[in-house]
Amino acid sequence: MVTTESTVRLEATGSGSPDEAKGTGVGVVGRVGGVVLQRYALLVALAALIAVFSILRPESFFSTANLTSTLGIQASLALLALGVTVVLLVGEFDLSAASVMGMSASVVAYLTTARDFSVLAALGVVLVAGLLIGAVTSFFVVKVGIHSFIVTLGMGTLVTGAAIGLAGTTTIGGVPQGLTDVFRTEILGIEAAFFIMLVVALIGWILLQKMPLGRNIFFTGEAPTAAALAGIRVNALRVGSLVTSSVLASLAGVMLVGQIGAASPSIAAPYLLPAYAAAFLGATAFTPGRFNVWGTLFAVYLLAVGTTGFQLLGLSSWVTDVFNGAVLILAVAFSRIFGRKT
Amino acid sequence: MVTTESTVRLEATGSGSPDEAKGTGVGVVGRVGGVVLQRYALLVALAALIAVFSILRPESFFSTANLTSTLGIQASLALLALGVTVVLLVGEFDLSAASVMGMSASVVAYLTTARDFSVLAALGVVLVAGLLIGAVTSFFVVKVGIHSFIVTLGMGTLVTGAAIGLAGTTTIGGVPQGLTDVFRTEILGIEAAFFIMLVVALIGWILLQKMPLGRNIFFTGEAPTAAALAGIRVNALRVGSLVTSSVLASLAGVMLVGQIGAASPSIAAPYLLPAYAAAFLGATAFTPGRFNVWGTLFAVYLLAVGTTGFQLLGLSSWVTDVFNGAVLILAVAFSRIFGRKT
Amino acid sequence: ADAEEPGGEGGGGDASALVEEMQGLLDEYSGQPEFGEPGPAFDATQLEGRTIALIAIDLRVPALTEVTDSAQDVAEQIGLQTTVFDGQGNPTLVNQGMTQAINSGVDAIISVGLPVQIIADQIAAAAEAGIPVVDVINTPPEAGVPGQGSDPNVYGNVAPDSDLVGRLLGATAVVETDGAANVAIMNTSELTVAPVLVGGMTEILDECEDCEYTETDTALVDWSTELPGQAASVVRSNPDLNFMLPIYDAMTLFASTGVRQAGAVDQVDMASFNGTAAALDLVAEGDIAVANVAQNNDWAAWAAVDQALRGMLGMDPADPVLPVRYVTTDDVQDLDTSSQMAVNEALFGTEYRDGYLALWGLA
Amino acid sequence: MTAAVASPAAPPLLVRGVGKQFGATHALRDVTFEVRRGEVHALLGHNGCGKSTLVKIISGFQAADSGSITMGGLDGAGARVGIVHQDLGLCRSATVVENCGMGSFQRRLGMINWKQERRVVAEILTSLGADFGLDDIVADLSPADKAITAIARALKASGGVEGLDLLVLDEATAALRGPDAEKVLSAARAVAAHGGGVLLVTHHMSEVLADADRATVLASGRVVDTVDVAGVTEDDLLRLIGGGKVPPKVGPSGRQASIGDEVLTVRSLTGAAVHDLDFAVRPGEIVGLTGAAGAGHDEVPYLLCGVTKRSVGSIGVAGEPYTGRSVREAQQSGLGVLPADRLRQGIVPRASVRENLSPASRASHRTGGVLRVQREKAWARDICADYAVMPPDPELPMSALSGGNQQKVLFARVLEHDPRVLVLHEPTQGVDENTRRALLRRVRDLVDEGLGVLYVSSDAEEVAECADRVLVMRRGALVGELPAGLDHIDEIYAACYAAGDRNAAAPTREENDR
Ligand SMILES: Nc1ncnc2c1ncn2[C@@H]1O[C@H](COP(=O)(O)OP(=O)(O)OP(=O)(O)O)[C@@H](O)[C@H]1O
Ligand SMILES: Nc1ncnc2c1ncn2[C@@H]1O[C@H](COP(=O)(O)OP(=O)(O)OP(=O)(O)O)[C@@H](O)[C@H]1O
Ligand SMILES: [Mg+2]
Ligand SMILES: [Mg+2]
Repeated sequence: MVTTESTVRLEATGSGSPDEAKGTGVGVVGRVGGVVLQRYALLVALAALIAVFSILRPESFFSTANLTSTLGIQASLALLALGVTVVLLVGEFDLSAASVMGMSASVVAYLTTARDFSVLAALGVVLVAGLLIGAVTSFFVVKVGIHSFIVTLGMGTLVTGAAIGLAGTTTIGGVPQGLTDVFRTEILGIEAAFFIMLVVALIGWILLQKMPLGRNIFFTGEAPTAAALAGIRVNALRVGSLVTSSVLASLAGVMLVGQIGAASPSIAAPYLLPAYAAAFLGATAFTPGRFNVWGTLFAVYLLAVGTTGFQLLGLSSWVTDVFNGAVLILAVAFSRIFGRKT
Repeated sequence: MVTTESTVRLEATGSGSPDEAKGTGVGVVGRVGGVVLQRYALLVALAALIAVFSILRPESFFSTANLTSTLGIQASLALLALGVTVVLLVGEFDLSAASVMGMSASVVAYLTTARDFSVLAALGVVLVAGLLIGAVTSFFVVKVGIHSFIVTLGMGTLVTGAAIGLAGTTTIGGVPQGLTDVFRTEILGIEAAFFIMLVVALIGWILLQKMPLGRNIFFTGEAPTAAALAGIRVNALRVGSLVTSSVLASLAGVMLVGQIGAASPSIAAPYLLPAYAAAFLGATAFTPGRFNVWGTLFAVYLLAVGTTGFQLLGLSSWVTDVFNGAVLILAVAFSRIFGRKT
Repeated sequence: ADAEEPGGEGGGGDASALVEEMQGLLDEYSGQPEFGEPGPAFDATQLEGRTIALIAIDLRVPALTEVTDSAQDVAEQIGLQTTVFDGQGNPTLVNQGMTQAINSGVDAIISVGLPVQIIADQIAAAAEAGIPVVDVINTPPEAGVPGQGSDPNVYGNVAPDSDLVGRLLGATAVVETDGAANVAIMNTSELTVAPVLVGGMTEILDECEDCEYTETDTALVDWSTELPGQAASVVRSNPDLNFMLPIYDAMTLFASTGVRQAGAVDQVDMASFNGTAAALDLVAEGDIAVANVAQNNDWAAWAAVDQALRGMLGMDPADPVLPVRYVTTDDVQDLDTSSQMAVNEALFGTEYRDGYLALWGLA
Repeated sequence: MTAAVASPAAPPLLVRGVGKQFGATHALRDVTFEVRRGEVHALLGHNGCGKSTLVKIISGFQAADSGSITMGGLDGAGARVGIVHQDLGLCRSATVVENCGMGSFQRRLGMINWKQERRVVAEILTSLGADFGLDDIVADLSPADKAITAIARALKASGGVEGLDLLVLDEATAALRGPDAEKVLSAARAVAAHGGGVLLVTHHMSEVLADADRATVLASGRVVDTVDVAGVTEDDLLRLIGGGKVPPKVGPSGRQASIGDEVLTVRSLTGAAVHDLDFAVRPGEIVGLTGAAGAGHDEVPYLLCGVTKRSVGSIGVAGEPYTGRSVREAQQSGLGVLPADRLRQGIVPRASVRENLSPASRASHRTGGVLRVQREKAWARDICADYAVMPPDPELPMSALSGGNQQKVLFARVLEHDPRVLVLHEPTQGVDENTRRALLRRVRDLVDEGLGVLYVSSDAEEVAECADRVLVMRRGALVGELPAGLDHIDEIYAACYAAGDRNAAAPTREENDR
């Protein structure tokens, strides 16, 4: 059946009473202002956060070193978040992304150290693994017709288990310099990982926002039946998006082990929720209401700057947690309130 | 806008080609058989698993002690999963449930030990806290109109942070016997916690499956616009479901600390995914295609029996992971394939 | 079990002799540890105003919070500044914290529980920048080698002797079962100290002829969900089981729940490591948990600051080994377990603080 | 808005000075009229004139900005009102009986009284002449059965035909014609006969002329006039609706189809509810395809474009063999399809009108694979003006348009991509009569230039009116080819509903499962 509706929607299913949501009082000027504000809210928030922390901690926060290192260090999370953005756009979830990332990182570390694989061979193995995982997932999601939430939940457990079976639970260090150099070499003072991620983002931007493909994926996510009847190959796009997410997660794992120089299968678990947070937060900017590449990217750095800033202020970590949670909700809320259209 | 469609759907958005989903070859008998098989697949699977492990480990697995202790041990997870079932039914997600559970467990431990609160007073505090958290979440979801996925993601971080701020990170033990007795006292050899959970499940079953309320929640999740047009108070139901989930999570936390006798704010984090796994797996049984109380409950125990069985076989934990992941996917897949209608 | 290379004496084979020997080992660590100077004295006043960066893998881990908080207090007390960075369990954040500390030119870094593999490069960079890095309660200590058992570029290490802890726990099982221990070791192999700790246990249990042991492995994140069921299963699949050794206290809390639910309170005892208040409560009850090897995270903090001070002064690192104390139900009967600090002070006294201050020329 | 309980003598519905604004759009302005007891009152107007908005205000789903709505109960108690909303408002994944209970479950000890529910629903369904089961999933029902389910729900919620004060039908017959529509309309007449009032929103003037007593016409949110139906003709009504201008009817071309190669050749097409279908469409002709509910004609478009897999048969487009595996392939070979179910198969609600006009699979505004958005915007503005889409802003989300305007956008989408042969499936449902004529005019012009059209509809009259020849299907097979024209409508109906065959042609459950 191509009958059921999309699963991932940005808006809640019915926001307030129908009347309230209309913002009847806002004139055209106010609305245009609101839309612009919404569109670039993330940029403004990022600038504001940087300014605030720079004033509060001029010596440590606003150092070039700090900024450039942040750019590099968040690159693998950004890569994961980009993959997540693609599946969200097509109306699915991928909860196995972080497991795939951890699998990939630890298997690369294991193969290059304990098994004398060349860096390239190890890379090939994990990217193919990522591809296969994505393919199996999409078989169950697209062919069998199970909700992606549950398939990827199971797949995540399975993949982590398999990675532990192969590479063990311990953190494996000492990966070859050939691998680390790729990601750590500095260009203009910024780690190469950042530029690699940027290239992926650029390709993603062109494919998703400049080419018809992106609109097809969006239509598939929003109204699969209508999309299918408009001649869009919805199933191919759903498979493609799930596989892309998996491969990007795998690449993110390679980047992580390249940057950190060590990995264990569970190393990437803490990245899952931030990646989703970034994708959802990013959907409030640039093309509000839709998951988009630049939005995700800026959101990754916005959240990173927030976290680092709070750390540098020396606040207890629980305060940071409370702030991070509140900021996430409020950022999305403001963007939504400002951007409300008829 | 009350216009957008539901967010949580059991089926993937378009499963295979329309023809394949029709099973034109299957006669009426075959179909009825399939439906019955699907309806009770979970029970059959549970019986099969118990049989297999009983044969493999007759002395240890099929002991009354094993069965009764499993019933008690899983009670708090079951409670959490019941709350999750309610939000899924109304078409939302609650990712903060495990955080609320951990908050509740640790705050009860903290208040009854460090602050000399009576058990009842502490219980009151955390249940009210659960209620408030649910209320704030639903404000952002229902009033402001943000996707519940992102609101509860932020809320989870916030709640854990706040719990750490109050109770600290340390595992607090030595909770009053008055508390532990409530849940640990054995009735017919089974811990009271199980029966408390069972009472909640029964109430849930009556409300959700016997009373109009449950249908209304289901309609709200499946077709919010239609439901609203039919005069169902969709927003009230969405608020109610989100609050219920939060309060049940809080209750699950109380049960957890009562059973274990100690708690820390992060104690419940690992329960989140199993709770969702159970709800989705449970939706394949009894009233296939709909999240339902008994399905969730049986799924909790099915997954537990699997894990216990593997532990008794002495397999490495990664093998258990791989099996659990695969079983989850395959169980849902089989149920879907058998249950295919029209 | 093969008693190929027994601990000290020739190793008779008589169970009671072994029990006695083990009791001796336990007795040796039963008293309140005395402060022994870990290295030569020096004048810390010259370091006033310097900055120590404390970077923790995850401040949601209580032990790590305790170390961090205490180290902050100690540093403040002697006129040093501190910055704290919480990695929140996220390797990227940890890297960022290290990099930031190095970039902002702190004078020393105390790494609280960071897996050294994932910060190997930052440790090297710090060493290059002349910033001493101290590793605390993460890696089994080894005196006299670069890095003292931790990463070679680490300046100094501070941790309990994990092998000793393992042997003490193994000895507990032997003694409590009169030399006929049937033990389930509950491991979490991903933790850095786990192999050494478990190695210590098995070393002792291998010595004991009538002893047997099996091992389970549970991931850190699964402790709360899996350990109760795991413990219940282990008890049930082995009716002869009479002892359990979860490697950390936090595991004991969950495992004991499982034992209780399996109705094996009278059958199985357990002992573990850390000396946390919640676990000592269980030991005081005595029906399941019967003994504990306690460590003092406040002491660890003092020792870590001591290492950092030495590092800043360009001295040799001090002795990396932290003392532990063996306690049983009798020892903790009247213990005030309302706070971890109260437990620490009751078991370890406060003399070590004066000792360090004296060592630093401040008292 | 105030809702008051009126005295027994009060009319079932009194609308006084109701106004409603959405942003800059005035959906309703000072609307005043009443529905009397015992009358069927038609509410007419062009697409987007505010009919559904008024219905939503009557139902309490939306609040009016100004004015009042009063509903009078017969016995002085609250009025008993049944409402069928446009697009029916059903929960597709639930069963018929569940849907009928939505909002009005009978309880026993607080629990749903299923026995009672089933009895009441079964009774109502029987009285409506329904022949489907209580436990059928709504998604599996035919459009007609869905509409009947929606009406059954409205009747059930208000306690059945007797004692109903007001029944509101918002285009409940949009997807129905002939006997199917008749079932709905007879239910409406029954309500009026029992002393209730009926507010009938429809674009089908024949229904108004046959069944309504009075009609209120809206234009751009204002009441133009309320007239007695007895004294007016179809053209009078259309003039009121269209503000004076009434496009002429579009009939058969009357001339022989141009001699040319067939643009669509179908041989022994078999699959789903269809078997062994042979026919051809030549350039310059509109071929009508009709049948009763469940006759299989409405499965044909899906078989042609590859959404439903065929088991046997061949399709040729413009002489080229075409495998019929995907909609995309259909498009590439020049076969355009306008799907029937606008809401689920047509529009993408949250995407803009421009994006809906130009699903990327056919986006023509690109250079080297990259979309040229500025060009696309200008193009979309032109189209909106050309097709009189209201409001004419292509950047609005599709969901902000009224149903009829959404249909115009879909129409534009399929026509503007230069098909060689066009399959129109219920193409004008929900479109107002004047716009319908304009759209059909456009189709006819394209046909005159050489386009071939297959016009599939359950509405035999519509097919008879505008096609050049009519194919009739019954029980999955072609039963005849008839000349077009309303003069032949009786023959066409006879072919559709062969004597004694009405029940044999029971709808198959499969047919709408997509
Ligand atoms: N109860 C405890 N007492 C002391 N230290 C602990 C305790 N629990 C965890 N730790 C330490 O806290 C750190 C947190 O564990 P985590 O899983 O986050 O890191 P890891 O990647 O497992 O570390 P490693 O690679 O050293 O095993 C570990 O380094 C561990 O040594
Ligand atoms: N929620 C909304 N937001 C913005 N505009 C709306 C909304 N609902 C309706 N409108 C606008 O109000 C006007 C009236 O719409 P309505 O649906 O009442 O028309 P209608 O008469 O029912 O048309 P149709 O015959 O096509 O069904 C239209 O211009 C429509 O675009
Ligand atoms: Mg680890
Ligand atoms: Mg309408």
